[in-house]
Amino acid sequence: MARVVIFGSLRAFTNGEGEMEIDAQTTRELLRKLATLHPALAETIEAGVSLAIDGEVFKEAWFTPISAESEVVVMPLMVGG
Amino acid sequence: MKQDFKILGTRPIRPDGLDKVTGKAMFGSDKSVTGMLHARILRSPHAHAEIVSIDTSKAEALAGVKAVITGDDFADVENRWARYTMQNCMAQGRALYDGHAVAAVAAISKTVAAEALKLIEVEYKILPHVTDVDEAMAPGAPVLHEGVKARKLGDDVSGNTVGYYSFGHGDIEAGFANAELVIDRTFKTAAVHQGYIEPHGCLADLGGDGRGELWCSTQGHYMVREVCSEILGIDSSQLRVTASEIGGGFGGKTTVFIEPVALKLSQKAGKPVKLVMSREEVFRASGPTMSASMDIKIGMTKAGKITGAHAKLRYQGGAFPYQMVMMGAMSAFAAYDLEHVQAEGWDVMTNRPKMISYRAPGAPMAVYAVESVMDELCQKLELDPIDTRLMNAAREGTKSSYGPTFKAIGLVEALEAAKAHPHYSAPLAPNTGRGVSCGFWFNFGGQVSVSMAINADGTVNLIEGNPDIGGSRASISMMAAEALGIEYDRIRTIVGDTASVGFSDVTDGSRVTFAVGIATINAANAAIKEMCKRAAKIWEIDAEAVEWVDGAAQPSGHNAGNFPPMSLAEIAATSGKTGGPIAGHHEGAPDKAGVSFGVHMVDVEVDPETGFTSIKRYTAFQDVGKAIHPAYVEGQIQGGAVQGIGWALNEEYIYGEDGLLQNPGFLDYRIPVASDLPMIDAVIIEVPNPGHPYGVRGCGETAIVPPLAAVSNGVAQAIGVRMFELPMSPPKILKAL
Amino acid sequence: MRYVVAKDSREAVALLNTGENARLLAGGTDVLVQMKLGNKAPSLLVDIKAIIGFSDISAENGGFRIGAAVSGAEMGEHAGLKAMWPGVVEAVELIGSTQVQGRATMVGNLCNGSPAADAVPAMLAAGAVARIEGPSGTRDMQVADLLEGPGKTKLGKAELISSVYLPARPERSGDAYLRFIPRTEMDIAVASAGVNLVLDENGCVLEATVALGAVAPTAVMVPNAGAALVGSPLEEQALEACAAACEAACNPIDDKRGTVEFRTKIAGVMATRAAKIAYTRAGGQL
Amino acid sequence: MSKIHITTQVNGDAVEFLCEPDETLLDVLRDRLNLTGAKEGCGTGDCGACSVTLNGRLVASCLVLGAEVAGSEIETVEGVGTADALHPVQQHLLDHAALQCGICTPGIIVAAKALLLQNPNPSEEEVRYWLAGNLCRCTGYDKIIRAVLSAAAEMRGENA
Repeated sequence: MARVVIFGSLRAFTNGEGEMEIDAQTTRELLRKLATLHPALAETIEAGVSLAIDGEVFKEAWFTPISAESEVVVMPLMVGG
Repeated sequence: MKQDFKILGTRPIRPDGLDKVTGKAMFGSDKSVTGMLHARILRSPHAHAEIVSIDTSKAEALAGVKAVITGDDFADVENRWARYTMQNCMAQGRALYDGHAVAAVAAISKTVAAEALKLIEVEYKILPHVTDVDEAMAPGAPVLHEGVKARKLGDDVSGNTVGYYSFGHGDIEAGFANAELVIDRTFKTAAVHQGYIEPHGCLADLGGDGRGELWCSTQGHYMVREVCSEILGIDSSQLRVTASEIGGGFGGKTTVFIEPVALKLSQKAGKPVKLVMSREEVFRASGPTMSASMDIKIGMTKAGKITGAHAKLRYQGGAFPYQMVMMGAMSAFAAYDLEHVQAEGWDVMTNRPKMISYRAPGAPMAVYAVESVMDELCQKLELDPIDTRLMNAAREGTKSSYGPTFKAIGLVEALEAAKAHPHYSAPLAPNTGRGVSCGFWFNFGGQVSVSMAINADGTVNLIEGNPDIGGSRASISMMAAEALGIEYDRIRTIVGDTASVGFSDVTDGSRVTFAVGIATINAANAAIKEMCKRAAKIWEIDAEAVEWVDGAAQPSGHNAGNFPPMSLAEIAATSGKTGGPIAGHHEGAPDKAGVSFGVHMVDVEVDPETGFTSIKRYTAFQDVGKAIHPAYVEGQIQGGAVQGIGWALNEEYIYGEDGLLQNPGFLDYRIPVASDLPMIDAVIIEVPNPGHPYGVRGCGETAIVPPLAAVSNGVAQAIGVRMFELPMSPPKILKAL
Repeated sequence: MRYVVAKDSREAVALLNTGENARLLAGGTDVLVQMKLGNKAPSLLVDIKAIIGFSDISAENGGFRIGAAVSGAEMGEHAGLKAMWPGVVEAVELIGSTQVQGRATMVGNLCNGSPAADAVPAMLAAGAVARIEGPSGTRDMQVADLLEGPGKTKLGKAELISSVYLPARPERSGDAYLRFIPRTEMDIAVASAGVNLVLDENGCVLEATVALGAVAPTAVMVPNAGAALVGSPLEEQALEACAAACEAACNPIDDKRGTVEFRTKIAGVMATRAAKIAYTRAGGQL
Repeated sequence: MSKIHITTQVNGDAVEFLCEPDETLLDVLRDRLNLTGAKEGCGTGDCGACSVTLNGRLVASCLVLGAEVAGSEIETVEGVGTADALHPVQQHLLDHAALQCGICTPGIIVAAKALLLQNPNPSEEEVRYWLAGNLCRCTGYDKIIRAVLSAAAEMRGENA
């Protein structure tokens, strides 16, 4: 089970829950399960999010493998200049 | 990770250099075709007004006018972000800021087009406007767009508040309770423009058959294609976009301002249309970045340990919804290893041009505020600013304030280099102060495509899809040469148009050398694999028994066979007989871009009688992972530092009570000139990024983050008074004295 | 719009007198900018650069006459002029970039009527005299008497300035011009001062003229500031009195380039600093 | 509006063109003579990207009318050097990596060449003030100043 961390303001859509465990092999599976678990988050996920998996930031990648020991931080989609 | 490089770290001449020093290079406004028309845009003279009616009949009747368009010529777009982009290019119903486009003309000459603009009659009904972030966020402010307020926000903020973000961990109140000194300050920074010297320019040709050609100055021609085809309702395959040479972008060319207008005019007139912004239009209707109002509270022990940190960032981003304050909230405390931290941010709309990214968008202002408070804490507690930052510095394993746990990073190395540098111990003259600041940027990977062809004469053509904004064709050629094991000048790298190579994201996030580099290395490896196969065929041995060493195929060991190495040129020469052309390509979306930290140090002198600040000495330290072409890496660091100096001292969007921009030109929008500056000493630190085969991190953006606070901290020491507002223009400093 | 090259000043005056919206073109560094920005749309541009004498710097009665089409760069390259009126030359050389210097003229700077024009306070301090050609002939007028208000001079209908005369000067004299700008170059003066001094044999100020720019509707002479310096070897007290007189003479506006408070304070600072330079140039020892 | 016929010399070649009375030299060079090396960054003389020399004098071509240049000698970046015979300023800008986007480069080259003709041994400060009207947003000027100083040294026969 990967440890999923929801960043501050997104917790408004998870009833204040900041951390949870989700069983997923890939980022896509994790995001699907997250959206099912917390339907209020679905809109944000649909609009695009970035994920930090064990410290590395992944932008819009569905099939990045996630291990049971992984820490996944869900963040808004990042942009640059 | 590869360590022994032959080409990386050298300083060859860039492939496009000759064209750029002889005037041959073609930029956005340099292309012309026979029969083309010239276009001009009519812009709102009001900060906020309902467009009651537009009468274009007199303009259309003028001899030489071939097409006139208004917002009515654009059909609705389903995707709301594309719709905002379209409405920013051409107002529909309401003009939302001074300079907002309301109509456009294509005519046989620039003179006729300018004449036609004067004949367009627009009836405006002036509406209340707001340009200040705190006023726009307050309940009761004129609201730019209804129904876009960020979810879950209460009535204490207005409908202009389109985003709310919060990052952090721990319990900040507990953190502050443990502090021996808590400082809580409010800061303001002005909106600043990217200030590229090349105004936006394009040449559009959209035929009646729905096929189009577009030449334009952009940071991403695939982005232009996607956005324009969506706005114009055509298939993206039918619109071929070619990126011209780009005369600076810094984030400001990661969207479109004029391209849909030129395409629509071309479609209506049935002729190619050239559209180039004037400098005044660039200032009034492109860019800028956000202005900010920020509260920063940091608690510290007497020994210098940060016990708690809290940031509240309110960013003003202009006339349409946007999402950028989160980058500020994520960056604010990224340099520190904190147990109790929270950074919150609000995105706010106003009657100003819609913001677009500017180099490390959102980070410089937040870090300015945080690093100012850090400096004040050090000053009050009589602590060394570098030692204190070292004590709190983020390092490998630190759980960052924005969530992820850092891998290998180079902040400690940069701080140690700064501390050991002779600049830090040099004596200071009277009226002079020395400021230090950290800075940070994430860096991105993103989508990328590279196609490489091995020619029969042993040379290599490489096509990539990212506009070369500051020498990337050189660094990409170098990585290709390194990977293939051949000389740099045997490779020609070009930026392909949207029909010649696969999709690539915009040139942003300091991603090009990183992402295109990975794709280039992978493309080279694919070509190498094929070349090994050809050698194996020629030698009649197993392909697995061939390896690639120093630019040549060779048997992997004595058992594999006894053949002399066969060079790339030799394999290429016979490729027609061994199975046809040899190529390699790679398409992907690499991540693991590797964050980058920098530390800047500046000596400033303030004239106590005039408040004039001059930069006397500047040294910038930055972890870049691996510098492919060190001269261009230094150039990125130097350029970023100077943009930050401009932000700190003189650059600002000045609005009057009437909501009109007062300084839309380089005369009164004051970017630094050569005589304002000393040499900028760039010190490259190399802590390899584990996410790249050569250790590369992006380097372009971090450099603009530290200078704001470094300069401000220097001024604080020079005059004994701390400034809480940027720019620190002479009238403000003199008033504070 | 028509473009006409005038052969002589009589033709130029006649063209100005046609009733068209005519503007003169010498260096063009202001009128072409105004046209580009849409602030001015003349129907006739009269180029005066080909008129004989208009491009000359000539010695006259111990002073120098500077033609209306002489560029800043040409003034800066004229050793005799620079030696005699260094303050005026440096004021002209501060207008714009090197590129602008190649074209911009001192007379054009005067005719624009900008309160912030760099050349004007230096010309006022120098006692410069403008030669005016018009429908009723030629006349001379003190530059100080020409100033009217922002964008305005007292030139009559169809009149033009053909040259400016900088008079001969006595021994032990020196002038200087300083301006404050937010950067080191490329800005419009926020406040400026021209100072012209004549010293006696003991190094005391015999005559002093102080003029300020960008702090009133026109550049202004400040007789009290000059008087404060007379009789002094430029000691601190005299300089403070000079600065105070300058501040008292200020009537600036608040705008994007500076506040009333800032411009007022800086005017005094610029005047005292310029006075010190002028004093040294006149042979005084600070 | 009737056009004006002008005969003049650009980069050593005799040229003639027709222009509108209000057309700038920059527009003429770019639109009528297809010399797009000079760039329009501002159109108001503030950025220096359009620098050319007019009878040997450095000017902003956006602040000169096409109609004014009859019988003149104009030099643009296209006339400064050729691919096989670059001017030292061009070569040193390349060697020092003193350009990033390259839009200001033509103006810098024309301006720096003009400086070195009249002052073969400028100080760093003199180079900085001479080039103050040539805005560069990419480089922070450091490498440009170094390149001009080392081009000057080479032209004086030092460090050749």
